[in-house]
Amino acid sequence: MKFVMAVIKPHKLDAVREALGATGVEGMTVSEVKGYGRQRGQTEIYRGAEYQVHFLPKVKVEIAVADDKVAQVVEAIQTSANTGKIGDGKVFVYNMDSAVRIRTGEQDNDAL
Amino acid sequence: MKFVMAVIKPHKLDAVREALGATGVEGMTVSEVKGYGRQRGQTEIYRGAEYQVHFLPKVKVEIAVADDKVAQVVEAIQTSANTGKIGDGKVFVYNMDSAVRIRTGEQDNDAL
Amino acid sequence: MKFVMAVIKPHKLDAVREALGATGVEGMTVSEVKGYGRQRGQTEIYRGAEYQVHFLPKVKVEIAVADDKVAQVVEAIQTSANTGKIGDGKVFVYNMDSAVRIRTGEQDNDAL
Amino acid sequence: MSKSYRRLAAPALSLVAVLLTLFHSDTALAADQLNSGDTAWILTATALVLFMTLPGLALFYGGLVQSRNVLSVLMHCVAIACLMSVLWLIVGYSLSFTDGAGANQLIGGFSRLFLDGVGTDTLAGAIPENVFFSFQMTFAVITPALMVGAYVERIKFSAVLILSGLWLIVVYAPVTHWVWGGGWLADMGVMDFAGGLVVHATAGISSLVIVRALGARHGFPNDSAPPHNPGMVAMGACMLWVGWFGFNGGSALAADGSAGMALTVTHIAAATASLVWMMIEWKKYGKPSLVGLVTGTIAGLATITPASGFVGPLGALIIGVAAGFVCFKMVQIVKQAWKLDDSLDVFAVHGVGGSLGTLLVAFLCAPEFGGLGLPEGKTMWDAFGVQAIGLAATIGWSAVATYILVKITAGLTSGIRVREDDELEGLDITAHGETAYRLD
Amino acid sequence: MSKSYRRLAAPALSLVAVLLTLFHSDTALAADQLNSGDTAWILTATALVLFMTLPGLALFYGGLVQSRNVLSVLMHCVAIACLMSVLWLIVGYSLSFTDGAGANQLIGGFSRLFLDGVGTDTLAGAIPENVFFSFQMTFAVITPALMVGAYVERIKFSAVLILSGLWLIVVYAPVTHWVWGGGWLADMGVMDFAGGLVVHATAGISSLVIVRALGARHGFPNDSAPPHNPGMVAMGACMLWVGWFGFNGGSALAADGSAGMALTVTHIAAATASLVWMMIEWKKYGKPSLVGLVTGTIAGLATITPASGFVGPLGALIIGVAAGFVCFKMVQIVKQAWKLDDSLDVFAVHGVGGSLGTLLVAFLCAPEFGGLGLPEGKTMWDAFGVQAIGLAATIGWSAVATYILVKITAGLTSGIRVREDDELEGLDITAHGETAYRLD
Amino acid sequence: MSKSYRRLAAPALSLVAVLLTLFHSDTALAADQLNSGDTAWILTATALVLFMTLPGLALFYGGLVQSRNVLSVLMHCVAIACLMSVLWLIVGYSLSFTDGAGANQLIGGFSRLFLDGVGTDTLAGAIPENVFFSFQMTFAVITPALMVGAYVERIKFSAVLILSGLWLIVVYAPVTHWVWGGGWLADMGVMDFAGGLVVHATAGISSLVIVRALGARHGFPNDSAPPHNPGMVAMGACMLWVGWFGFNGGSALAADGSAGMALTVTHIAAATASLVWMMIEWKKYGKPSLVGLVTGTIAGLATITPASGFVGPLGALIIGVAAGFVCFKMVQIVKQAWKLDDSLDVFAVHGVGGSLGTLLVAFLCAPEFGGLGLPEGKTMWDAFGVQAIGLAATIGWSAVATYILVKITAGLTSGIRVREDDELEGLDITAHGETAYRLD
Ligand SMILES: Nc1ncnc2c1ncn2[C@@H]1O[C@H](COP(=O)(O)OP(=O)(O)O)[C@@H](O)[C@H]1O
Ligand SMILES: Nc1ncnc2c1ncn2[C@@H]1O[C@H](COP(=O)(O)OP(=O)(O)O)[C@@H](O)[C@H]1O
Ligand SMILES: Nc1ncnc2c1ncn2[C@@H]1O[C@H](COP(=O)(O)OP(=O)(O)O)[C@@H](O)[C@H]1O
Repeated sequence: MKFVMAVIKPHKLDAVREALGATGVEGMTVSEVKGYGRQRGQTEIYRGAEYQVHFLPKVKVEIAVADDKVAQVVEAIQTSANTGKIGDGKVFVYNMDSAVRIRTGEQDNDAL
Repeated sequence: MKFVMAVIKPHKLDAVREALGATGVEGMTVSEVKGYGRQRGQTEIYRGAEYQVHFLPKVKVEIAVADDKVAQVVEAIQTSANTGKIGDGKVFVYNMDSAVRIRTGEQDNDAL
Repeated sequence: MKFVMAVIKPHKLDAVREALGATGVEGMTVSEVKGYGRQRGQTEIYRGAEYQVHFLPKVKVEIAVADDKVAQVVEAIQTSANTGKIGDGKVFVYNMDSAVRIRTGEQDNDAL
Repeated sequence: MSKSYRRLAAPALSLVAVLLTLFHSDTALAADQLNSGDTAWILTATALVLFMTLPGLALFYGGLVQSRNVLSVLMHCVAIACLMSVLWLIVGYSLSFTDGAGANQLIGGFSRLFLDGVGTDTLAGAIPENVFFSFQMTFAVITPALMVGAYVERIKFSAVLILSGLWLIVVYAPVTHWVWGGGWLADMGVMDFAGGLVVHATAGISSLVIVRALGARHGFPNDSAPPHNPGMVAMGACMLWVGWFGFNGGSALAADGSAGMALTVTHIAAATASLVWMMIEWKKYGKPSLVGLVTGTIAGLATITPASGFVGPLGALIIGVAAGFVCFKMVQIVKQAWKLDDSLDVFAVHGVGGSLGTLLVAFLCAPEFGGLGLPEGKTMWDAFGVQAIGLAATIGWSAVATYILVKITAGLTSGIRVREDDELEGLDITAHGETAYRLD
Repeated sequence: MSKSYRRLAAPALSLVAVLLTLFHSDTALAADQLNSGDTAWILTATALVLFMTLPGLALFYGGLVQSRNVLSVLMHCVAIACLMSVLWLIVGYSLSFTDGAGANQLIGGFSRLFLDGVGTDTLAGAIPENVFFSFQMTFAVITPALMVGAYVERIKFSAVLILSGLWLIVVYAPVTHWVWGGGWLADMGVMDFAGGLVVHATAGISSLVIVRALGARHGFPNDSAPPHNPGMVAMGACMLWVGWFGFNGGSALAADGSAGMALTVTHIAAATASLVWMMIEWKKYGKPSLVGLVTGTIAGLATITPASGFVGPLGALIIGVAAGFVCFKMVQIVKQAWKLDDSLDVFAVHGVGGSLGTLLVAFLCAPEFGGLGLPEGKTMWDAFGVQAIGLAATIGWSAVATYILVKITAGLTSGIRVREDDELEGLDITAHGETAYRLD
Repeated sequence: MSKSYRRLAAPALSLVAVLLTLFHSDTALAADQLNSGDTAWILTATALVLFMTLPGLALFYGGLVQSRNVLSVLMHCVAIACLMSVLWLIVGYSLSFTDGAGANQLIGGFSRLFLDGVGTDTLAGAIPENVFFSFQMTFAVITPALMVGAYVERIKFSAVLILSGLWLIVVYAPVTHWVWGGGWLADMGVMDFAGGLVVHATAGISSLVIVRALGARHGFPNDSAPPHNPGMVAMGACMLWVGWFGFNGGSALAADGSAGMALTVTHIAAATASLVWMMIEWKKYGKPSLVGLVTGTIAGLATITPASGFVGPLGALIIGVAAGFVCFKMVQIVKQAWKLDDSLDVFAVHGVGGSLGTLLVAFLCAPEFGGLGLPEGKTMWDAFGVQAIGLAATIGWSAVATYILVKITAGLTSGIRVREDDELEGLDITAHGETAYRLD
C-alpha cells in the first residue's frame, strides 16, 4: 500500500475530491496547512507597517491507496489541482506498511 | 522504528491518549483534520438552502514507536477508539528511518 | 528522496525557516499541532475548577528533500529549534517514493 | 427653526404629524419649544440606530459569508456609513427634508446644504434640528448598507462606494422626500412610520436589480459555502434588535406613549416572527437553527417597521406571524425558483418584509385589530389604496433608477465584478490586503 | 391609566413607591402626568436590559462552553427571549402587575391580558404603561435566560422552551407579584430594588433543582473542558455590565438622583467584586484570570441588584467585597463539595449573590452605613426579618415549583436530556444542524 | 448641592459654563432644578462611555495584538476599569472637581472623598451630582485604558495596575482640575469640550514615555506580527464610535441643541477622517484596509473631541481631513523615524489627534468657519495662545510625572517588563493562565 500526500491550493479541494472520487477513492483526510515555497508569501500592511507573511494557506490531502491505484490517484490530483500558476503544490508518495480499520479491525487493502 | 498515524473521532482522543499511556507511549502529536469516507458528510441547512458538508471533523494522532511496540500501539488505538459506528477511522503504519530529539540530539529509539 | 517531519515550539518557526533557507531548502509545509510528551501539559484554572490541558501547542514542519541533503536539513532544524528546554520537539525522517510538482508535472528531485 | 422648514414640517413628517396630532397632544408641541426629554430620547435613538449598522449589520452579514470575505463585508458597511454620512451632510438631508419649491412634490431643495442655517437653537418640532438631522442620517447610513447583503463576495470595492453614493442621492433622498419630507406620498397620507418604504422596500428591490447585473457567486447554488460564523450572525442580529428600538421607537420623535407603543410592537413582532421561523424549520427540516431563528427576527423587525406607530400588540402578533411565513417562503423562491443569488436575502427579508408591513398596516391600524386608528373619514380600503400606490411608486422608481446607476457604476469601474481569481482567493486579501483570523 | 391599575400602583411597585415618596418629590408624580425625561430614560433602560440578554448573556455563557455547543447556548438565549416576550404579553404581565382581587396577596389578575386596555396615553406613574410593560418584559426575558447556564451542553432544546415557558408563569409571575406587584411581600415592605429576589434568587435556586434532575455533563468533574473562548466571555460580561445600568438605574422608573445613585452603587459594587475575585485568584493560584475577573463583575452586579436603590457608595463597596468572597467560595462548594454540575455557576453567582444582597440591604440601607434610610420606625432587624422571610419564601416556592415543572417537562419531552452520543458530538450539530466556526 | 461645589461650578466646568451661558439659555439652569430630560441623557451617556471601554476599546486593542496576548489586553482594560472606578470614588473625583482652597489653581480638595455629602438630591447644575460623578468616572476609566495600547504584549500585569492607579491621581486628576475643575487653565478660558487635553493628550504623551522605558516588543520592527483579528478591531472601533456620542454629546451635560451639535460634528469628523485614511492607503499601497479605515475613525474622533462643542459641521469636515492626514503621517514617524514601539499607536492617534483638535478649535470655533463663536472680545489668536499654553502644560506635566511614576512602578515590581520567555510564549498563558481560542 502507498500513502499519498498532496499539498494543494485551498479552493481546489472540491475539484480534487471529485477527481479522486472518479478514480474510486472512497476516503481521504484533509487538513489546513501553511505553505512556503517559490510562490512568495504576501505582504500585508497595517497602519503603515509592512508585515511579511511568509506562509500561504494551503490544504493537505492524505490518501492511503492500494499499490495498483497509486499512479491513477497521483494523476487525478495533478490534473484536478492544476491551475498552471505558481504555488499549485506537490504530491508526495511513500510506502505504507499496514492499515487497520478501527471499526471492524479489517486489515490493509480491506481497510482503505 | 515505525510511525503510526491514526485518524479517529474527536471525542475519542482522551480515551486513545490514556490507552497509549498504558502501553508506555510517552509522546504523540495530534492535529485537527477533516475526514471523508463512507460515513457521509452532513447536510446543513441555512435559510432554506442545503449545504452539503463533505468533510467531518476528525483528529489525527501521530506516534513514532520502536519496532517491537508497533503491534501493541495499533491494538491500543483500535480498541480505545472503537465505537462500532461508521466513521471510527483508520490506523496507518509506515517505516521510519530515523528520529532525533531536538533538545538533546539523542537519536532513533532514544529520541522517542 | 526523504521526507523530514519536525515538531517544534511555535515561536521557533521563524528561526527554523531561516536555517532551512540557509541550507537551500526552498519549500516546506507547516501546520499547527498539539503535542504530548515529557513536557507535561499545563493546568488552567477557571472559576476554581482545574482543567488539565494535556496537549501543548506545537508546530509541525514537513520538508521533502533529496537524499544527499537530509543530514544537513536535520542538523539545521536541530540547531535552530533548540532552546535546551524540555518540549523542544523531534525530527523524524522517512523514505519517500516519489514526488510531483502539480503545476509542471516535474518528478521527484525536480519537484522539490 | 427657519421658516421654510417649519412650513414644511406639518406635511413633511407626515406620519409624525399624524401621530403628533392624534396621540401626542399632551406634550407642548405647538409652542415649538425644546423638550429635553424628547431630545434625550432622540439623541439616544441616534446612537442606537448607528449601532444597528456599526457593528450590528456588519456582524450579521459578516458571519454569513465565508471567512475569506468577512473583512470585506465589514469594510463595505463601515465605509458606506462614512460616505453616506458626509453625503447626507452635503446634500442628502437638504434634498430629503427641505421645501423643494416647484418640485416639492418630487424632491426637496438646497436650503440645508451643509446644514446651512442650523444653529444649536434651531428646532424641528420639540427637538433641535441637528438632532433630527443626525437621527435621519443614521437611516441614510443603514439603508444602502442593507444592500451589501446582495452583492457580497464578488463586487469591487470601488463599485460599492460609487453605487451607494449615487443611490443615496438618486433613490433614497427622493423617496424619503415623498414619504417623510412633504412630497406627493405624504400629501396622499401614506403611512410609513419608520421606513418600510423608505428603507426596506427601496433597499430590497434595488438589491434584486444589482444581483441581476452582477451575477451569482462562483458555485451558486449547488456549491455555496455555509455561513462561516453563525455566532457572529446571531450577535449582529441581537444588536440589530436592540438598535431597532431606536429606529422605530425614535421615529415617534418624542419620549412618550407613542414611542413606547412603537417599541412594544416592534419587540413583539420580532419575537413572534423568530418563533414562527424556528417552528417552520423544525417541522420542515427536523432541526431549528440559530441562523434561521435570527433571520426570523430580522424579518419581523423589517415588517413591523412601517406599521410600528400605528398598530397595537395584537397587530404586532399578526405581523410577526405573517413576516415569518412570507419571508421564509420568499427566501426559497428567490434562490430556488428565480435562481438569483441575492446572497444574504436582502430582498426576501427586507424588501418583502417592508412591503408586507406597508400593506398590512392599512388594516391592522384599525381599532378593530387593536390599532391606533385611521384619520377620520378614511376606510381601510382607502388606506390600502394609498399604501399600494406608495409601494408601487417606491418599487418602480427604485428599480429603474438602480438599473441605470448600476450601468453608470459599471462604466466608471470597468465592470463592478472582481476577477474570478480574486473571488476564489477571497476579497479580504485581494481587495483589502488583510487576513481575518490568525488564531494560532 | 386605568383605575384598577392606579389603585394597585402604590403597594405594587413597593420599592418604587417608597423611593418615589422619599426621594423623588421634586418631579410631578401626583398629577399622573407624563414626564418625557423619565420616559426617555426608561425607554433607554429597556434597550439596555434587552442588550443584557441579547447578546450580553448569550456571549457570556457561549464563551464558557465548548466550541461544539456554543451555538446551542446562543439559541437557548435568543429563543427564550422570544418566547418569554410573547408569553409576557399574553399573560405574564397581567399576572404580575394587575390586581388579583381575592387572590391578590398571591397573584395578579387577568385585566391586562394582551395589554388589554393600554393605549398610548395610559400612564404608569409618570411614564406610559407600555414603557413600563416593555421594561418589565426585559426582566422576564433575562431571568429564565440566566438558568441556561445551569443546563448547557446536555439538555434538549424542546425541554428548554417548555420548561422556561412554564417557569415564567408558575415561578416568575407570582414572585414578581409578591414583591413588585402588590402581593404579600410588598405589603410587608420587603426591599428588592431591581430583582435580588425576583430575578437572581428565583433563577439561582431553580438552577440547582434543574441540575439535580438533569445530571452532570459527561466527564464532570475531572474531565470537563475549559471555556472555549474567554474573550467572548469577557465581551458578554462587559455588555452585561453596561446593560445593568439600565437594569438597576431604570428600576427607579425615573431619571433623577435615585436612578443616578442606583447606577453609581451598581458600578462600584461591580468594580469592587471584580478586583476582589482577581486578588483571591492571584493569591490562591498565582495568576489572576480574565474569566475570574469578569465572574467577579457579575457576582458584584447580582449582589448589588436588590440593594441598588437603598444603599450609598460605602454600602456598595461593602457589598462588592462580600460578593467577591462569598460567591467565589460558593462556586467551589457547589462543584467540589456538592458535586453538582451547575455548569456556569448560576446558583453560586446569581442565586447566592442575589440572596446575599437581599439580606445585606437590611443593614446597609441604614444611614450609619451611608444608605438612604429605612422607613420611619423600622429597625435594621425588623427589616432583616422581612428580607429573610422574603428570601425563604422565594427560595421555597422556586424550588418546589421548579421541581414539579421539571417532572412535567420530562414527561412531555420523554426526558429532558439528549442522548449521550449527541452530547459527545455536540448540540450545535445534533440539535441545530450548524457548525460554529469555519475559519479557514 | 453643597455650597462649596456650587461656588466652584461656574469656573470649574469651564467649557460647560461657557456653553451654557452662550447657547443653553432656554433651559432653566439658574434655579438649580433637576431637569429629567438632561438627566436621562447623561445617564445614557454614562452607559455609552462605559461601553467605549468595555468592551469597545478592549476589542479594538485586543484584535490588534497576537492571539497569544489577546486575553491579556482584555484583562488590562477590564481591570483598569475596575481599579480606576474605585479610586475615582475614593479620591479622584474629589481632587478633580472640588475646591482645592489655596491650591485650587492646581488641584482640588478632599471634600468629596467617597462621595461624601452627595445624596440623591444633590444637584450639579440641572442633573444629580451622582450622575455627574458617574459620567466623569467613565472618563477616568477610559483614559488610563487608552494607554494599554502602548505597552501590550510585554508588560507585567502588576505594573499595569500600579502605574494606572498612580497615574490617575498624579496626572489625570490634576489636569482634569486645571481644565474642568476650576483650576488655572479653566480660569484662562481654555477650550476642551470633552477631553482633547484631559483625555487624549495626557494619555498620548504618557504612552510615549512608558514605551521608552519599557522597550520594544521582541521582533520589532521587522518581525512584528500582524493583527490577529481585524474583524475584532473593527467591532471595537464601531462600539467606540457609538459610545463617543455619549462622550462628546454627553459633555454638554444637557439634552439640547448643544449636545445635538456635539454629536453631529463628532460623527462627521469621524466619517471624514475614516474616508481620508482609506484614500491615503488606497493611493499609497494600492489597497484600502479595514484596519486603516477604522484607525481613521478613531483619529477623527480623538481630534474632534476638544472641539466638539465649539465647531459646526464645516469645522468638523476640516478637522476630519486634518485628523486623517496628520495622524496617518505620525503613525509612520513614530515607528519608522523614532523607532518607538508605541504598539497600537496611542500617541500618533490619540495624543496627536487630541492635540491637533485642541489647537484647531481656536480657529474653527469662529463663526467664519461655521463655529459657535468665541467669547466676546477674544480673537482667534488670543484663543490659540491659551490653547497652546494648555497643551504645553498638559504635555509637560504628563511627561514628567509619568516618567517618575514609571520609575516608581519599576521599583515596586522589580522591572515592569515580563521575562523574554514569557513574552514569547504569550501573556495569556504565562500571566493569566488562559488560552484564548479553543475552536475545535
Ligand atoms: N520541499 C517541500 N517539502 C514540503 N512541502 C513543500 C516543499 N516544497 C513546496 N512545498 C509545498 O508546496 C507548496 C507550493 O510550492 P511552491 O514552490 O510555492 O510552488 P509550486 O507548487 O508551483 O512549485 C508550498 O506552499 C508548500 O506547502
Ligand atoms: N483511504 C483513506 N486515506 C486516508 N484517510 C482515510 C481513508 N479512508 C478513510 N480515511 C479517514 O478515515 C475516516 C473514517 O473513514 P470512514 O470510511 O468514514 O469510516 P470507517 O472508519 O468506519 O471505515 C475518514 O473520515 C477519513 O478521515
Ligand atoms: N513518540 C512520539 N511520536 C510523535 N510525536 C512525539 C513523540 N514524542 C514526542 N513527540 C512530540 O514532540 C513534542 C516534544 O516532546 P517532549 O517529550 O515533550 O519533549 P522533548 O522534545 O524535550 O523530548 C511533543 O509535544 C510531541 O508533539
